[in-house]
Amino acid sequence: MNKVISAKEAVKLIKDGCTIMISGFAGVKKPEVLIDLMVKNNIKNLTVIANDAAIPGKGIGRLISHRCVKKLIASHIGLNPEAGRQMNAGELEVELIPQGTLAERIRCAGAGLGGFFTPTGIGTSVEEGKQKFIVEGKEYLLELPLKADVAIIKGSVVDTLGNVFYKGTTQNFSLVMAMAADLVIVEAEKIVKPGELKPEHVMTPSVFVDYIVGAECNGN
Amino acid sequence: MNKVISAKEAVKLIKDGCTIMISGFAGVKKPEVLIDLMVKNNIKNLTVIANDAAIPGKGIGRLISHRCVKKLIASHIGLNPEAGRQMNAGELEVELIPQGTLAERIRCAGAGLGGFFTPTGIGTSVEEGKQKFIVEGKEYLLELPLKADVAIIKGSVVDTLGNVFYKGTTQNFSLVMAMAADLVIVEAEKIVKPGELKPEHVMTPSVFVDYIVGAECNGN
Amino acid sequence: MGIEAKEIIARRVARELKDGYVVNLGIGLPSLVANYIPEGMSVMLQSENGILGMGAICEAGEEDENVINAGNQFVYVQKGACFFDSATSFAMIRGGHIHLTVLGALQVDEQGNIASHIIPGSMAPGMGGAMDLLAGAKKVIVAMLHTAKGKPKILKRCTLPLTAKGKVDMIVTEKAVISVTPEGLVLDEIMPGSSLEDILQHTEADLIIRDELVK
Amino acid sequence: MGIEAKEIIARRVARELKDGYVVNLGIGLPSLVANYIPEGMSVMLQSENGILGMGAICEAGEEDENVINAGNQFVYVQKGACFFDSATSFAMIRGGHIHLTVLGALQVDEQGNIASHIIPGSMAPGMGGAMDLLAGAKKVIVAMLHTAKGKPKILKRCTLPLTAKGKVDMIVTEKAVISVTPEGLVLDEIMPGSSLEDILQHTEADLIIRDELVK
Repeated sequence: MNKVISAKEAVKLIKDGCTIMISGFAGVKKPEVLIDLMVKNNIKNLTVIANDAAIPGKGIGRLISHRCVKKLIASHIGLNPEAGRQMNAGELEVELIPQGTLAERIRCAGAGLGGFFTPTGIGTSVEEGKQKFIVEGKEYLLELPLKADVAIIKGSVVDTLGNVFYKGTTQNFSLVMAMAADLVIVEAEKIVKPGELKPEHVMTPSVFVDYIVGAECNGN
Repeated sequence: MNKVISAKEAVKLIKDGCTIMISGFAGVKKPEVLIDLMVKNNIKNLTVIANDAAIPGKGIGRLISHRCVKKLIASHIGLNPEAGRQMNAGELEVELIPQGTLAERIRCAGAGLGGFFTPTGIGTSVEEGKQKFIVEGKEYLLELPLKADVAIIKGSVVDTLGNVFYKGTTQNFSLVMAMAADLVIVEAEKIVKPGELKPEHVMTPSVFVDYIVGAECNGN
Repeated sequence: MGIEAKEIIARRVARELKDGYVVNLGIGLPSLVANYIPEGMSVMLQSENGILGMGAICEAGEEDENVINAGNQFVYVQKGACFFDSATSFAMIRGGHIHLTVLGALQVDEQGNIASHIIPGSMAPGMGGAMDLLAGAKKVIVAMLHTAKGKPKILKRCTLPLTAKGKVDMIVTEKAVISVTPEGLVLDEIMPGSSLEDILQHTEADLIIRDELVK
Repeated sequence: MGIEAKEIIARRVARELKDGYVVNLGIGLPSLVANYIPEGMSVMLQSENGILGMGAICEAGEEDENVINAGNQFVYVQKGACFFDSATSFAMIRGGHIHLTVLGALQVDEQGNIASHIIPGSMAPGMGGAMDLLAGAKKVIVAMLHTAKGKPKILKRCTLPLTAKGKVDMIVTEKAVISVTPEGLVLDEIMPGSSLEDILQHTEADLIIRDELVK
């Protein structure tokens, strides 16, 4: 079971108009090789689910600048003025979701749950269109699962079965996104053989990963 | 911030009649030093939340044999005939919950959520007394958070700040229980200085842990 | 004879495995399926206490006291295995990431209902992870003896409390291989040593019999 | 002057820290509080992108490209730090495991309401983690300049869309320290360089003034 394929093969699996989750947080490492090829292939009409709009010229920021994105579902776009400009000009639809709710909605989909009650957003516009429930005297909003066709994720060390280890803060949304997408592609900084990652050090179990591309295979 | 105390001091914090979560799965390592002292101190009327009733003479099994437990909330008691006997004799109240629902209800409490929708138990007696919801045509049960006064957890390597690393399958319910209890005591096989555990290898962040006891400090 | 029957069942279930499958095997008979994974096929076993890539039961003296399976046996792990906590394990199970689960049963019925966790008044060990596995696994195979003390276990309608409603896809016994379909139970195969008559005699449920099985 | 005011605010907020606290500091002014943690006090900084035990901003040339804070700055981590994923991070935040969060604001009002994430028509960067921090942290301090372009930011009622309802416990500005109580806003301290008159002039909200502040 070797899940390693070329970045070119992998990017062909990402279709125009699909809903795609992209791991990463602000300017931290993202699957840049895959994003690079998506831009080159001129992929269109994506619905992107990500923590934020990144920074211009990096990660999701490039997809936005290249007009690959029709809709962005994120918690924050403040570090990317181009995203704000497109949003204000009506060129990019943006749905803003509290960060914890975003992470939990994605996990919810990946974990086979149908929804959850969160206190986040009570008394704010986040309430709009949502059911409220009271549990033990406290108000909660019902939030629903959020899934995707594809997830692309950046891994620091990945074995050929798909087990992933993340360095530092590069983990962020990776586990929940890998759980919640039909097709999951990990872009690996380093690919190793099964057994080289200790079973206790694996952060995303291989079952959640479909394909692996090497970060250095750019253009292969 | 050194959270290490003696097992004797720690066990004094566990009061008669409290609700206590105990990590572990069947016969795998449990916080035996703490359980030993609880038995010696003749703690009574506990409500124990755990995956299972363990095996006779080990972990929770000892608490049950010594009549420390009034009520057990668990997914399985099949490996402990004494638990079954006490249940059938009306001496021990047992509430059985599907294992995934048990883990998720505990996480739910620890994560500040008010409940979640699960498909587990639909069409069975688990439905009784619960609200049903339909999301995208699929039926779910509303399950509510489950918290405790105390959690006692077994850790393989623990730093003095309370970061925990678990070997093998000893992790099981530890993270969610550490999140969901007011007071969390970790029994460490090995205690190390801060910095000896790599930040990427920590499985239960120190914020969830209040006190640490050394497994070899038995009787200190 | 009992043991032989269980081996026959486990061998037949193993033929349902496919390359790349992630599989959770229940305690008892289902766990025997691990012994018959076809050579060269990549199948990963998941154990709900937190292992993906579980190996065989340990030889005496080789136990790692930190590594057990959900049945409280010391096990090896394969190269490329990983460990995780219970919440993640059941996210995996309930979230549809397990291709196949093989479970035992007390009763199965025409609607794919299964009763496996309680006999009121005599046995109530708890459902453990079974209800989550039944709710979440992509495919459910029940592996069990065809009868219990001579009485049919494949019924028109389960009489014991259900462990899941309509979740069974396939039943493998020492006598028969049966599919659960919207039309009812379909007899797909007669196991060696059994016969159509034998099966019909020991099955309470109505069976739709494939043409090729009726000569 | 602006910078000086911010430092004064950060210093005053730092006096609210306690040994053993786990604290999340918002981007901008609140992040300056990290510079004034009292010597010898054990305070752990949480960053919602997945760090507990965050250290200072990196010196040029010392950056680890894998380690940023929630404001996209390269940071050190302390001994005994740990990393985790976003779901765990917000379980920590929403679950009441953070003792204190310090956040900036556009407006705060008499009921402890806060508006900090949107000015309709001109600025909508998104709420990021602020709504979860407000919902879950045990204590919320708003650290901000007392006015914006001379206009009061502490109002009878927020006019901008709320980021949370009734969640603010304390407000620290360069002019005043104010507690939010069920009776309304209580002026606890007049900051050096300000006066009761100055505060009342620049505050729209009604203030309950502690006896000791009225000579």
